[in-house]
Amino acid sequence: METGLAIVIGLFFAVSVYLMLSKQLVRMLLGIAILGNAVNMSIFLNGRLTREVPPVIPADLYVPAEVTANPLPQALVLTAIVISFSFFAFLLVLAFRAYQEVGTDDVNEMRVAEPENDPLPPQGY
Amino acid sequence: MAGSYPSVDFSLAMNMTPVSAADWLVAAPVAISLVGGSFCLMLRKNTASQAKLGMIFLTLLVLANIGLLIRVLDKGVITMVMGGWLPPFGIAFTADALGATLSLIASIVAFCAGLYGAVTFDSTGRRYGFYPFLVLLMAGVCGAFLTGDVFNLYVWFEVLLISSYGLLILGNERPQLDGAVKYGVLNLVGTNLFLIGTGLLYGVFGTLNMADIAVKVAELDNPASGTIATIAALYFLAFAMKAAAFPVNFWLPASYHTPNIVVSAVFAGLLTKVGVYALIRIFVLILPASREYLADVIALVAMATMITGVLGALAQTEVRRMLGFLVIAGIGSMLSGLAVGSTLAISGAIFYAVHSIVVMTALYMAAGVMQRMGGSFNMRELGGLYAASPAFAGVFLVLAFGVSGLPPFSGFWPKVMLVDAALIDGRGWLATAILVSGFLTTLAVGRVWIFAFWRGGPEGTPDGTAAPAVPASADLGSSAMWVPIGILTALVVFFGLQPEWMLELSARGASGVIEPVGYVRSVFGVGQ
Amino acid sequence: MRTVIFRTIAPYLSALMVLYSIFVLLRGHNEPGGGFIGGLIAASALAIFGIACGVASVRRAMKIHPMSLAGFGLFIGTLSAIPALFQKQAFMTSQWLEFRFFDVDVALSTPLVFDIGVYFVVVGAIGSIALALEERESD
Amino acid sequence: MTQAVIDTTILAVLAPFLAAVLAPFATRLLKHNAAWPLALIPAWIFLHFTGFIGPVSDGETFVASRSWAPSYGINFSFYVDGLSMVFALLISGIGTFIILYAGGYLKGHPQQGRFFSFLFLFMGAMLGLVLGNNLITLFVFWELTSITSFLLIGFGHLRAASRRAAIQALVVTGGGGLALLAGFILIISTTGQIEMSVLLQSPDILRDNPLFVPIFLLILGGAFTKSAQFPFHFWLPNAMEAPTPVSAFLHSATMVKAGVYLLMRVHPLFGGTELWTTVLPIFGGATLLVGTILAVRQTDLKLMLAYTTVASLGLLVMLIGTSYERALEGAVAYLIAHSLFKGALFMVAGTIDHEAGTRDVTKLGGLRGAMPITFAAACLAALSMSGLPPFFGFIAKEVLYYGTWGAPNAAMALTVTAVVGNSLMLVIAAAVALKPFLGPKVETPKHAHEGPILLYAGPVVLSVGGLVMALTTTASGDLFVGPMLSSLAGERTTVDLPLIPAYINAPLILSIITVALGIALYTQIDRLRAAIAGVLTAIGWGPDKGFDQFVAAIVSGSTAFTRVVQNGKMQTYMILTFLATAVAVLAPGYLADAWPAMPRWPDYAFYEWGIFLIAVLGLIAVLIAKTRLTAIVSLGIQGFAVAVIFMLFGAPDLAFTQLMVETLSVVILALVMTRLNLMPRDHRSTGAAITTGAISFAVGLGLTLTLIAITQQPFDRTLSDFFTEYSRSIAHGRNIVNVILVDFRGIDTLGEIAVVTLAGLCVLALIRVRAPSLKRKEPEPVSKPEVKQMEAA
Amino acid sequence: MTGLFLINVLLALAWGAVSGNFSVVNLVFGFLLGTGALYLIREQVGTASYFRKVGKIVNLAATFIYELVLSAWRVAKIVMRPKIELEPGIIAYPLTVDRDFEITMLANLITLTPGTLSVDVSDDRKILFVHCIDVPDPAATIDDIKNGFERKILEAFR
Amino acid sequence: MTPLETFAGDFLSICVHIALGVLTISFILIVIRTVRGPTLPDRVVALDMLVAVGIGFLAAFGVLSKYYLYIDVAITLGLVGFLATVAFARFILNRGRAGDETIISEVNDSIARRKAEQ
Amino acid sequence: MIGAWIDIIVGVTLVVGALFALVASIGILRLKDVYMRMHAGSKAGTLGSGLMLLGLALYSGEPGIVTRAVAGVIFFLLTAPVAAHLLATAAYRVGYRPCADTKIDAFKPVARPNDPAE
Ligand code: NA
Ligand code: NA
Repeated sequence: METGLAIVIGLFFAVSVYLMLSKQLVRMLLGIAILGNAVNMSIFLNGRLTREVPPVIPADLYVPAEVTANPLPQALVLTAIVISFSFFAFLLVLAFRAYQEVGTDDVNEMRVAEPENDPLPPQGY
Repeated sequence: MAGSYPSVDFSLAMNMTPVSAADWLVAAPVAISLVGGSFCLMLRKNTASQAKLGMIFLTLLVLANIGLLIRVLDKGVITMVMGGWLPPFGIAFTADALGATLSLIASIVAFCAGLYGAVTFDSTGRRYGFYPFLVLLMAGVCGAFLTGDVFNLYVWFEVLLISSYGLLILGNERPQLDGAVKYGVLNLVGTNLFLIGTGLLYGVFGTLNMADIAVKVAELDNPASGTIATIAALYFLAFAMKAAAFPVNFWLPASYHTPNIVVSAVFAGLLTKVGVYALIRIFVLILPASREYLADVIALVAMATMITGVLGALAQTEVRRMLGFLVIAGIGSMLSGLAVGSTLAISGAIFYAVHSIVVMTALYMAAGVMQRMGGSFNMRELGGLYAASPAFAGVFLVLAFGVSGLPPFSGFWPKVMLVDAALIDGRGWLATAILVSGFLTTLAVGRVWIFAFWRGGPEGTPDGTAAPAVPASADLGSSAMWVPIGILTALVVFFGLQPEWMLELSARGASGVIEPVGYVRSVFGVGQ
Repeated sequence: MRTVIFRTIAPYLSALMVLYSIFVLLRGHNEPGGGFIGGLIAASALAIFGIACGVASVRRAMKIHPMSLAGFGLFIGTLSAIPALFQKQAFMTSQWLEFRFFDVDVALSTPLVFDIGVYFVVVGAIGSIALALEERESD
Repeated sequence: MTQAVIDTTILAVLAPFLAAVLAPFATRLLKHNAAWPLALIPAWIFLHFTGFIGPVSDGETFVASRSWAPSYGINFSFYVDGLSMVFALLISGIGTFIILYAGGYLKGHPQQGRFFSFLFLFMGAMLGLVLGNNLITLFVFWELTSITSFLLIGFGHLRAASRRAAIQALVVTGGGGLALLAGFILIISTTGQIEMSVLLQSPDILRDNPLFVPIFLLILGGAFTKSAQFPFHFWLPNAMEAPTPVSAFLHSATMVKAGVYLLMRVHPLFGGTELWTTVLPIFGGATLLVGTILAVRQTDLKLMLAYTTVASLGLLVMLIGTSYERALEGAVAYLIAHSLFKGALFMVAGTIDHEAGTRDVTKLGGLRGAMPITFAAACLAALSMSGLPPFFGFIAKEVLYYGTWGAPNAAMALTVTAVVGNSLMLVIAAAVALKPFLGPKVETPKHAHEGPILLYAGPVVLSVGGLVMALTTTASGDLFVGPMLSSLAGERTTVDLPLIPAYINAPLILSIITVALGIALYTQIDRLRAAIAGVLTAIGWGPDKGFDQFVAAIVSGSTAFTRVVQNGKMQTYMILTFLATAVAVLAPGYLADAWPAMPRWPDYAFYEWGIFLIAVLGLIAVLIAKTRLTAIVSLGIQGFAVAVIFMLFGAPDLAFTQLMVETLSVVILALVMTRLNLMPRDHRSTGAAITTGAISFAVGLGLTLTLIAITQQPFDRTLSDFFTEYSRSIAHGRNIVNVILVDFRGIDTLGEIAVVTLAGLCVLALIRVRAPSLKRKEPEPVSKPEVKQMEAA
Repeated sequence: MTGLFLINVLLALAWGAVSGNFSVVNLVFGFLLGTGALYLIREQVGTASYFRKVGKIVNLAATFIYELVLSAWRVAKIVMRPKIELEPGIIAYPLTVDRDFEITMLANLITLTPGTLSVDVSDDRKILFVHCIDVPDPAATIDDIKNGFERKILEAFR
Repeated sequence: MTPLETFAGDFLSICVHIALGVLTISFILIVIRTVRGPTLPDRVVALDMLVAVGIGFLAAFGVLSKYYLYIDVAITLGLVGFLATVAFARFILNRGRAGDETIISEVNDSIARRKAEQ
Repeated sequence: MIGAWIDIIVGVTLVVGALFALVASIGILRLKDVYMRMHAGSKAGTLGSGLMLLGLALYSGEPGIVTRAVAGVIFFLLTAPVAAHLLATAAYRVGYRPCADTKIDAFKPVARPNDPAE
């Protein structure tokens, strides 16, 4: 059962990497968003798949009557989702501010911190 | 529903032995940082008391870390499983000599940065978070050093990372934003690789506790087989990115010179070293077979990192950018210890990490003073600093020799240990690279010295004369700037003259990860 | 975006969403939900309110700055881990206070406090982001 | 050795460091007269070491040791034998007068206190070096001499030449030091011994070592650079940028002899091997000739002396390289003699410079009347240097000729080299010591007269010392040369140094030839100088120039290299990063041939396939989106599909959160994008698309294969079973995921909310703070009237 | 009216809080209890009309649900036609209601019902612009709304 | 188990599957519209619709799995779908007024289409 | 007995709801301009998903689920028209033209008074 999702996840990874290899910052950000999903799904998949049964104990029981979906990866993914969302929000605003101040969203042309025509270091003594 | 629960044997799930308040020292660094950070946040409008409060919590943090280290040295590895659950179910915080030492040094650096930042950050910088970022950064750093759970390690890495983002962009100058884009994206990719690896590790072993994984890996027939090796490779890549090892070091030179100088100082001291720490923790404690499997790759990376670092440093005109490359060179040295993997090598790497934390932070802070004195970070525009302040020149010189690994300063001992370990391991090239990178480092910092300090003034000053003194910045007299530099420089000298403490600590740290019996026993109790 | 229709209905929707978010928060321990999702819903409510009625009115309504709220959330989240110290238990060991109140079982616990902390953090931080962006939009 | 002596010896080594701290205060208090009390410290050290003379000459050796870094086997350990004792005496003895001299020479200099400090630091380092027993301790002091020398050479730092000389010395000697360190570490790691005294007890310990050659070469690297052997000699003359006391102390009498000291020290371990007797004489001889020839060319007094120092060092190395006992004896004697006369001559040169205002020998003359004491001292020292009786230099030369003449290999070559070198040294001695004083008085920049006692005490005492040692030749032999030679030989050896040769032998004849040749050459000195200058101009290159080229090449090479690897282009960084990722996920599996088994066709329900399809369609939509706006909307689709996938596999909380987060992401994207004016297309050339596509595919493939391989294995659900078991019964929660989040793994969540909080603060800091430098600019792409208009909407 | 409703909701929440149970059932129960409480104090706070209007509101709701189903069905029929031939248009609907709350409600109800979609309200709040998917006779459409939702809203809320 | 109950059970099962199938087809149609556009508002409408269909899918899935707690997810979905649409509407308005190239060119295309059809 | 009938009703509800959703999707695909597509989305879509949600509530038989489902449906009914309105007005004001079949346009003089007549 896991194989199919593994392939889908692989596609997610591939697409996210392809987008992150773009020159345009916004496309890179889209890639990062997809990367987050890919990573989250891969953690989820690593805990193996169980159909439908949520890891919630029915109100009248103390332990679930049947095998539930693996709760631990879900908790991990929840944490990871939140974190990657926070990062995404930050990077997005950062991209926007960088675009505003640097004037481009082509990452190869963002050369303020590492200017292109940097003078040679001083020679002599 | 209360009272109607079936009787449960709590002892099957929870640790029933009382936990002493002293054991809470394991959690204290993180707790103090979080409480401190949140306090600062709640006071965001009141920037003056924010600084005071931040310093109070940073002081507490240092004290807690001192207490923790003393206790670790006294009792050996100590573990507390959060929430009182039995390991490996709850998240274990395990303090061993390695973690406690690094945690202490890091907190000292943060304390120094807090003091220094009081001068370099105006009230806007404080309102928009210098102290919360710094204090919460320490939650991430200390958490990473102390946690015994791989996923939790990821979480602290992220805390650290997002704090660093905040620190990096404080001020919003154009180079900062540009640098932050590169720093941000590349580091995020790094943490994601780490997370992928962690997920895969969980998929293989069904557990996240480091000690538990270490035991399970050791039980495998082929502990560096296909999937494990893939995980190891991913981890290596991820932490190599964090540590800024070649060829994934780009983010560091692209960003470290852009923020407020105290931020650069904190970054140079702490960020990459957490990556190195993680490499040691993961590859020596958990996946030793994979470390051996990757040893040649690591050695190659180490060499390339050292050389890239020093060559990069030599290619710079700007002091901060040069220092960034020196950080990278230092990482290469630490990686060489990992490549060798013997007790000596790992303790060398640990010692080097401590040295590098102290000396790089101090150097960036010194660069800040240079800028205030000479009006620039650019070697061409600097000059006459020796005459301006001989005391400061002396401090810089100590740091410069320290970073070059010259005796009798802190960098010397780990270099000797690493060279020794590499030679014993038959890796002459690695030893050569360590020595050559030290040599070229001397040249690089020596150039700064001769241009900025010895030369009479900026480029173009006639030979043999001193340029008119640059009007000193008003803040130069502030002890808040001198005290931190003084503390760190004193450490550089102290570790150089009296290396025994650090030698012993790093040896204990190294043997603690190489022979993880004590670690595992501490996590699972003596019974297992 | 401040059309009559939207402006009229947005406060109700926001109130409803906040209500729903609290509901989601409080039931999280037993059903899907919890502080994080609750917080996101509440933050969405702030965003809607802000888009429809302007950020200034949200800020007036909230009284305290969302970032301080987030700080408070983090604070009580951390604080909830401390009581265990006095019970000689490990950091974050949950403490339960259960009692019957007018024939209803009430369970106050540190995990609940913690989850509320999470809620505040998310409302504060995400709300702060949304409002800040919205504010820039209309400055 | 009693505890008190041990303690005092260690104190003696550390005393100069203490003095270095005191010196600035003393100088502030007493001005230049601080030299007097300060000189008491080296004098006391000298006295302390004289206490060893007796026992050492009786063949005793001493080890004083204090634990330093015991966990690494490093002790603060000192070894006193003939070799180190003589060096310690030279350092402290000459040092005493150097301090006095410095008091006079730098009188009134604002940084005189600092200068004293540096000198004392150096003195301590040098003492530690020669006495150091523990290899690491020895190395520490070795490097300290380089560092202090750097500071002293750069004392006149406002001059570029001074800075250049300082960094040059640091680079050359520091670089050599690294080789030495490597050599030492190899010794430690292969023999397990770290104390020199222990190593010396088993002299064959290294000869049988498989790493003998590298160890030897590395140690040679250290010694040759420090002792300015050709082709590393160039830094030493440049070091004459330092004030004269420094030249006298470091660059003639002591530091430059450190390399020679080291060779002498390790002679019992390496000496006599083929490598040793081949390499050392060649380099030593070459250095001797190069040094003397270049010395003749100079007109600056200090430079002339500096080149002869190079030559002398070459001579010493050559002699040591023979491993022939008489040659070693000659080396020892010459070393002592050289320290005395060269120290004196440097001080004389300094005094002349100080008083007359120039050091150019062609512009000096007739000073004898104005500076009689200095002239006398100069004469004595020059005679010793010339190898004329009755000076110790003569004795030394006799013995060394004896050594070369009788050397087992290449005796003729050695002898000829020595004769030529010595005769040229005579020329220089005459030029330095006689030329400025004799002849008609020449007008000098300053009106010359005798300096204060501080200036002439040193030259007088040292030059007289050369005479006294010769006159008390038996005692000199028994107390100094003999013990020192014993150290070299590795066994107790006595010497017999004749002041007057008993009969006419080869050395005497060689001496006569030397003197004759020297006088002949001196008469032709101007022509000689011109000839050498002509040759050198014709060659046009030397290692000194090479150094500049080396530094320039390193800097520009580094720049070129760095511009390639750190090219400032984010895309390059990303490509390399993901290339590394692709390797990381594919290579281990490929190497281990550990691909997963062929999976079965997965048994999904049609709606599950449908959701997968939507996810993939969403991805493709993002990918092919022509505009970023379309891409954002499409992003919503894949996010939505991911949420549904979570739901299908029993994760309502995840689906819940994913939906919220995905929507808020889109909302924030939309909020942010309102302000962005973007290029609508993804510019990627076909080639770039193929490359980046291949990398992406490789990453995806590798991770898919890994995931399949892992999920094909059985899974250990212990952790989740535990959580399921106790979620309700102990943790009072039915939603296991939530209980994990707030209780079982609550600390993860604690970190997570810290991240969220910080992200909020980060965004605030990004949006609210405007950089001071950017405040004036109006960068908004949206023009103001339009904003107003949409407010009205 | 609105204030009362909010008070009622607050009462419901208060109930939920004291009962320690925030299940929907409990809140609804709390809401009902709150309504009862308000009823008891109707003379003091003037809630009498509140209960009179409930009937009208129920009437409105019923109309709405009917219209909604009808609307969905019509749209279904339209889109399933082999060839879609429609005469869409945006008409200006002159509003009778003038309170924001009523305008909003009317506009939303119009959107949810067949073939009409409120695009916007004019700045003077006199005209509602309605997009109709098929409007051969604008006047008839306007009449439908006038006599349908708008009248019922006036009845329910005035 | 009465025959009616048996039938009802089977009927429900079939209906659930039919519903899921129909919804899956709807999803795909909506995705097609999203990809095809041609304008940004078209895509937003499609996304909004996707959310609506998603709610139905959740309901059907709840019946299929008998886990009713998915209903909360559905409610939330309704909530956030609205949010996204509002954000996009706002985006379109502000960007369009600011003269965003993409939107202007889409508008021009819509004018061209209108002209072409007349 | 009751259960069986409930099953059947639920089944029918689900299928009908799904069909409405499908119809809406087809509408989104087939209708000519964005304004007409909005009709499909905000009516058929809402009705379809609402219906299915009520089906789930009915099926569960738990009062808590029913109230939540009803609350959810009310929520959609409150939000869907607002979203449609915002999107429509934004699209129109920015200048997205309705299709050529749109003969009557009373909004244009108000929303885009400066546009030339077409
Ligand atoms: Na609990
Ligand atoms: Na909707």
